[in-house]
Amino acid sequence: MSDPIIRIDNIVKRYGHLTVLDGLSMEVMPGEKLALIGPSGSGKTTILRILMTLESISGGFIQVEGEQLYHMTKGDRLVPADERHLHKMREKTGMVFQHFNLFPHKCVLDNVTLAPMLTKGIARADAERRAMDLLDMVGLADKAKSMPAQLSGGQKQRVAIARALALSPKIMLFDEVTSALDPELVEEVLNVMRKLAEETDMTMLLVTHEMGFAHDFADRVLFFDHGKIVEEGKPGDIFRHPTQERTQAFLRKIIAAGHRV
Amino acid sequence: MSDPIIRIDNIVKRYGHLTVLDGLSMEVMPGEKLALIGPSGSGKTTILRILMTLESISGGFIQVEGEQLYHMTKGDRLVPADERHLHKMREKTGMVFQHFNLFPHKCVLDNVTLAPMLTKGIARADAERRAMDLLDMVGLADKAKSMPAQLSGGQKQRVAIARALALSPKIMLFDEVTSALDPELVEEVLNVMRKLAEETDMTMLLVTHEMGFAHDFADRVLFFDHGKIVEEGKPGDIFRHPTQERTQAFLRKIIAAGHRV
Amino acid sequence: MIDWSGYIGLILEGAWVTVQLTLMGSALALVAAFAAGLGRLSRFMAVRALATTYIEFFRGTSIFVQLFWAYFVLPFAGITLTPLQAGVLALGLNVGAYGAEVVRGAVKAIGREQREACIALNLTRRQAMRHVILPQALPLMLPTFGNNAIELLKGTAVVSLISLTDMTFQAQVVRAQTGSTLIPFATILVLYFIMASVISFGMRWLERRATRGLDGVRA
Amino acid sequence: DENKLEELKAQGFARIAIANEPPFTAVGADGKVSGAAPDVAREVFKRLGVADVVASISEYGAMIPGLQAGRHDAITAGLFMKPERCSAVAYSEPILCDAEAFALKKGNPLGLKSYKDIADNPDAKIGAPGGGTEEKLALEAGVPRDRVIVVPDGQSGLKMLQDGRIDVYSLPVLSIHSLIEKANDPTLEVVAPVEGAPVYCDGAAFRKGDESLRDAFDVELAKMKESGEFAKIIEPYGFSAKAAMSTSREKLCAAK
Amino acid sequence: MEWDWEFVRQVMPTLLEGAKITVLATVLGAAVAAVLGLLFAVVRMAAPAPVARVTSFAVEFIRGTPLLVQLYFIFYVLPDIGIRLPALLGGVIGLGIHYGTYAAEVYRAGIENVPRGQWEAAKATNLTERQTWIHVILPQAIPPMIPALANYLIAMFKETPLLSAITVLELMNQAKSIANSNYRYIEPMTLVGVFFLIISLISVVFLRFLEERYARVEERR
Ligand SMILES: Nc1ncnc2c1ncn2[C@@H]1O[C@H](COP(=O)(O)OP(=O)(O)OP(=O)(O)O)[C@@H](O)[C@H]1O
Ligand SMILES: Nc1ncnc2c1ncn2[C@@H]1O[C@H](COP(=O)(O)OP(=O)(O)OP(=O)(O)O)[C@@H](O)[C@H]1O
Ligand SMILES: [Mg+2]
Ligand SMILES: [Mg+2]
Repeated sequence: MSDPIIRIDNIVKRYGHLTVLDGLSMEVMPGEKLALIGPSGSGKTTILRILMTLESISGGFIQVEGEQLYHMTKGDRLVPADERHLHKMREKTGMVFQHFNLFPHKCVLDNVTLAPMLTKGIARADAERRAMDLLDMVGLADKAKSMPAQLSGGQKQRVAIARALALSPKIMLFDEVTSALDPELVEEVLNVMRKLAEETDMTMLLVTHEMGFAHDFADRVLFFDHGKIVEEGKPGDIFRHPTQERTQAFLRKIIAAGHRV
Repeated sequence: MSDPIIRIDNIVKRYGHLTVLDGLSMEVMPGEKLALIGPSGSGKTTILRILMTLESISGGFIQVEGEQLYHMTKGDRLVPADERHLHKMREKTGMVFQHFNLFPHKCVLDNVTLAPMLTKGIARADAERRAMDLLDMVGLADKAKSMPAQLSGGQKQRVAIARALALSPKIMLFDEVTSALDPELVEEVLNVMRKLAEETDMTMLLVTHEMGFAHDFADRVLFFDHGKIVEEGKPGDIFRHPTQERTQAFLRKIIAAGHRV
Repeated sequence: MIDWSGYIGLILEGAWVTVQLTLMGSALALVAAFAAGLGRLSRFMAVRALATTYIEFFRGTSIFVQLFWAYFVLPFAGITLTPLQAGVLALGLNVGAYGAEVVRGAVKAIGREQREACIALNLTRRQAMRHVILPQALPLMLPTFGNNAIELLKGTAVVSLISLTDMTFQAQVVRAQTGSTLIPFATILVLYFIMASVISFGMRWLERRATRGLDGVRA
Repeated sequence: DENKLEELKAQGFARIAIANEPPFTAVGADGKVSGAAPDVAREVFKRLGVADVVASISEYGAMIPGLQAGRHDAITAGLFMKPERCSAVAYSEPILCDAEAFALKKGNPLGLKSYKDIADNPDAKIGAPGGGTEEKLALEAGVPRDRVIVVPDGQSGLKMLQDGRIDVYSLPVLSIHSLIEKANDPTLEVVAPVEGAPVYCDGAAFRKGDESLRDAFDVELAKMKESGEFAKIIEPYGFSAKAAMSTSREKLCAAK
Repeated sequence: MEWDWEFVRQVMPTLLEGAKITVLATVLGAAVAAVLGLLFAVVRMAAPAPVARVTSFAVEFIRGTPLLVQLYFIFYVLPDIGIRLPALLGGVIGLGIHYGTYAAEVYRAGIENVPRGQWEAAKATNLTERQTWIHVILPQAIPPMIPALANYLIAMFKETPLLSAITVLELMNQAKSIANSNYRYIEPMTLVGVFFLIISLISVVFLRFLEERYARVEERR
C-alpha cells in the first residue's frame, strides 16, 4: 500500500475565541474519493479551505505528498511557509466553490485558459486546445465564447470544474457544488462529477448534503460534528447502520426533509 | 357544493414581449389546499403574485369570494380597480415569501402586530395578545423580543407565517417558503404548515419543489408548464401515474436530483 | 457702447484655461488615485502609511489652503510654479486623494470570492490584481470618477482666487471693465454646465463600453 | 540682486502685478492691458532695455506676498506708499497720486464726509478693498471691524452700494469716478476728496534687494518727468503729473 | 521669510472669530441641505412627470456649476429682482442649495436600496402607501444614509472659504485680511490649514464611528 497523499495531523483552527477544528487528524490515500458530511457549522468547509490555503491554521501539521503544506525547513528547523512555498504547494490542489466564482469579465474559454497561461506559461494555442477538451468533457464546448452571465447555474458550475481541472491538480476539493443550483440543474453537474470519479485517478474530497450522491460517489464517508470526525466508513455502512447517536440524528433529519439516501 | 372562493378566468400576463401566463383559467374551492408544481419559469410565482396584487394583469378576470379583484363596476361598466378597491380586496389574502421579507428594523412581536394595528386599528394590547398566540402556535413565543437578524432562517420563516396569519386572511399563499433554508431547518417550517393545514379551514395555495410535502399537504396538485396548467389531479395520481409527457420528464429529473416523492 | 463680442472672447480665453486645468488636473488625479488607492492596499506597512498620509492630508485640508500653499508658500522652499502649474498640482492632488478612496473601494468590492478563486488557481497577487480584480473594479469606479471630474471642473473656479486667468477670473475682469454683473456670470454658468454635461456624457459612454458583456453580473 | 536688470533684459520682459481697478488698470475688449500704471511701467522698462512687460492681475492683498515669493518683478498697481509698506518693499519715486473718495447715495443721506463721520454713526457701513489703504484708514478712524465690509472688487462694491448693503464705498478719487461713470447711475454721488484723508501716491514696488533695479527705474522715470513724456501718459487717465512731481518717496515713506 | 510665533499669538483671536463664522455657516448650510435634499429627492421620485423633469434639470444644473459662481449670482444678481439677502444668509442658502442637490442623490440611493421585498411585504400585509413609507421604508432607508450625508457635511465645511467672495468674514477671509494688512501669508494660511486638518481628522474618526454604527443596521437585512 502506498503512502497517503494527504496527512492531516492534529490541526487546530480558531476564529477568535471560537475553536472550529479541534485537533483533527486524518489521512487520504492517492486516488481516494472522500465525502465529508455533517451538520451546518461542523467545519467541513473549513477543512477544505485550509487544504486550499485560503485560511491559515492555528496549530498542527499538514503534509501533501510527503511535503509540509504550512511549514518549510530552514536549516534544521520547521518555520512557517512563505508565499513562495505556498505557491509551489498550491499546484497540487484545485477547488470548486459553492458559488462557482467564475471571472465574470472573461468568456468561458478565457476562464479556463487564464491560469494555465499565467501560472505555467503555456502558450495560448496549447492552453486553448486543452481547454476545449475539458469543456467538451463537461459538455460545454459550444459555450466557449459565452460570458458567464449568459449561463445557467449548472453550466457555470461545470465551467468552474473545467477551470479547476485545467491546472491538472492531483487533489480536487468540492464544497457543496450543487447547493446553489435549482433542483433541476443539479443532475447535470453530478453527472460530470460521476464521470470524473470514474475516469481519473485524482484524489477527491467532496462536501455535500446530497446523501444519495455521496453514497454513489465516495469510497469513504466522514461524518463531521463540532470540528471532529465522529464516524467514518464505507458509505453503505454509514448510511444504513450508523453507530453514533449524532450520525443517526443527522440522517433522520435529512431524510425527513425530503432527501433520498 | 359551495361556490369557488377564487375563480381565475382566462388571464394573460406579459412582460414586454414575453407572455408568462397565456389564457390561464382555474377555480379554487373554499378550504382547498392546492400545490402548484412545475419547472422553473413556468409561471407559478407569477400567479401567486397576481393574486396578491403585487403584479398587474394584461388581460382576463379574477374573482375572489365572488368579487372582481382587478376590476370594479362603475355605473354598469367594469373599470380597472382603484387603489381603494385593491386595498379592500387585499384583506382576504395573505402571502409568505421565499425570502421571508421580515421588517428588519422591528422586533418579532412588532413584525406581527404592525399590520393589524395599522390596517384594522386594533389596540396594541389586543394585537399583542393575538400575536403571542400566533407566535406560540409557530413555536416562537420566547423570541418575541428578538430582532429578525438574530433568528435562523427557519425561525424567520415561521415569524413570516405568523405575521401573515395575524390579519386572519381567508386565503394564504406560500411561494417556495422552504427553498432558501438550510436542509436541516426545512422540517420545522413544514411542521408548522402541516399543523396549519389540519387545524384551519383556510384556503391555501402552495408553490413548492418539495414533492414529498406537496404529496402529504395538498388536496389537489396543479402541474404548470409555460404558463399553462398541463395536468392536475389528486397528489397520489399525479405523482405515481402522470399522464403527460412533460410531467413525467419533470418528475424523473427531480427524483434523479435526490428528492423523495 | 460695450464691445460684447470682444469681452465674450475674453471669457472664452478663460474657458480654454479652465479646460486645460480640468484635463491636466484629471490626468494627475487619475495617476495619484491609482498610486495611492493601490498603495493603501499594499502588504507593506510603509507604503500604506505613505498613501494614507497623502489621502488624509489632501482630503483633510481645504482646496483653498492647498492652492495658497502651492502658490505662495512653495516658492519659499525654492519651488516656484506658474499659476497654471500650481493650479494643476493642487487640484490634481486634491481630487486624486478622493479618487484613491474610490479605487480602494472598488477593488475591495470585488469580493473575497474572486480573490479566493485566484488563490485556488494559483495566480500570484500581481496576476490576480492585473487580470481579475482591476478589470472588474474599473467599471465600478467610472461613475464616481465622472463625478470627481466634475468636482474638479468646478474646483477650477477657485483658482481665480490665486489670479489664474480661468473662466471665472475673466468674468470678474469683464465685470470690472463693463460694469455688468449679470451677463458675464450667466455666460460662465452656462459654459460650466456645458462642460459638466460633456464630462458626464463621456463617462456614461465609457461605462457602457466597459460593462459590455457583463450584463447581469452585478444584479 | 545686483544683476536683476541684466536678467530682465536677457529674458526680454518684466513681470508686473496690476490690479483689476480702472483707471489704474484697464483691460480692453481685445484683452490688451493698459491703464495709467502699466503704461508708465511699460515705457520705463522699454527705456531700460526691457522690451515688454507681462502683466498679471492680482488682488491687492496678494501683491506684496507675490513679490516676495518671486512671482512678480514689480508691482505697478496704485499700491500707495505708506511707512509699513516702504519697509516691506523698495518703492520707486512717486508715479500716480490720488486722494480718497466716497461713493454714496444721492444727497448723502447720512452726511458722511470723513472716515471719522462713519465711525461716529453707528448705522453707517463702509465697503473697502481688503488690505487696501481705505480699510486701514477706516479702522484707524475708529470704525469697528464689523462695519468695515471687505469688498472683493470695485464692481462688487458699487453693486453693494446700489443694493443698500453698504452706505459708503471708499476708493481713490479716480477709481470712484471711473466706476460711477460706467455705472451711469443717477442715484449715486461722489464725495471727493474725503476730509482729513491724506493725498497718497503710489510708486513701482520692487523686492527688497532689488534696489539697483529700482534705482535704474528711478533714473529713467525722472527723465520722463523732466521731458513731459510722463504727463502725456497719465493725464489722459485723469491723473495729475504735477502732484506726483511735487512730492517724493522720502516724504511719503516718512509720513505718519 | 520665517515663522513668527509672536505674530501667531497676535492673530489667533481674530482667526478664532472667523472660525466661529465658518462653523456657523456649515451647520446652518447643512440643515438647509438636508431638508432641500429630501424635497428634491421626493419630487423627482414622486411628483408628476413635468414637475419631476424640471426639478431634475435644475438639480443637474446646480450640480454641474461651481458654487463660487452661484454665490456671486445670489449675492450680486438677485438684488436686481428685489431679493437682497444678508451676506451670511446668502451664503447659507447657496451652500444649502448646492449641497442639497448632493443630498438628494444620497436620499434616492438610500430609498432605492430598501429591497423590493419590503414594499411587497407591506402590500401583502395590506399597509397603505403612506403607512409603508413611514413605518417600513424610511426607517430602513435613513440610517444607512447617515455616513454619506455626514461626508457631504465635511465637504461643505471645507468649501466655506468661498463665502469670502460675498464678504462673509469667515476663517479664510479673516486670514486673508490679516495677511493683507501685515504682508505675511505663511502664518495665517498655515494656521487655517492646520485648523481645517484638525477638524477633518476629528470628523474622520466621527465618520468611522457613524459608518460602523449604521453599517451594522444595514447588515441586519
Ligand atoms: N471567517 C470566519 N470568522 C469566524 N467564524 C467563522 C468564519 N468562517 C467560518 N466560521 C465558523 O466556523 C464554523 C465552521 O464553519 P464551516 O463553514 O466550516 O461549517 P460547514 O460545516 O461548512 O457548514 P455548512 O454546512 O453550513 O457549510 C462555523 O461555526 C462558522 O460560523
Ligand atoms: N419582473 C419581470 N420582468 C420580466 N420577466 C419576468 C419578471 N418576473 C418574472 N418574469 C418571467 O416570467 C416567467 C415566469 O416566472 P415565475 O417567477 O412565475 O416562474 P416560477 O414558475 O415561479 O419559477 P421558479 O420555480 O424558478 O420560481 C419567467 O420566464 C421569468 O423570467
Ligand atoms: Mg460549508
Ligand atoms: Mg417562483
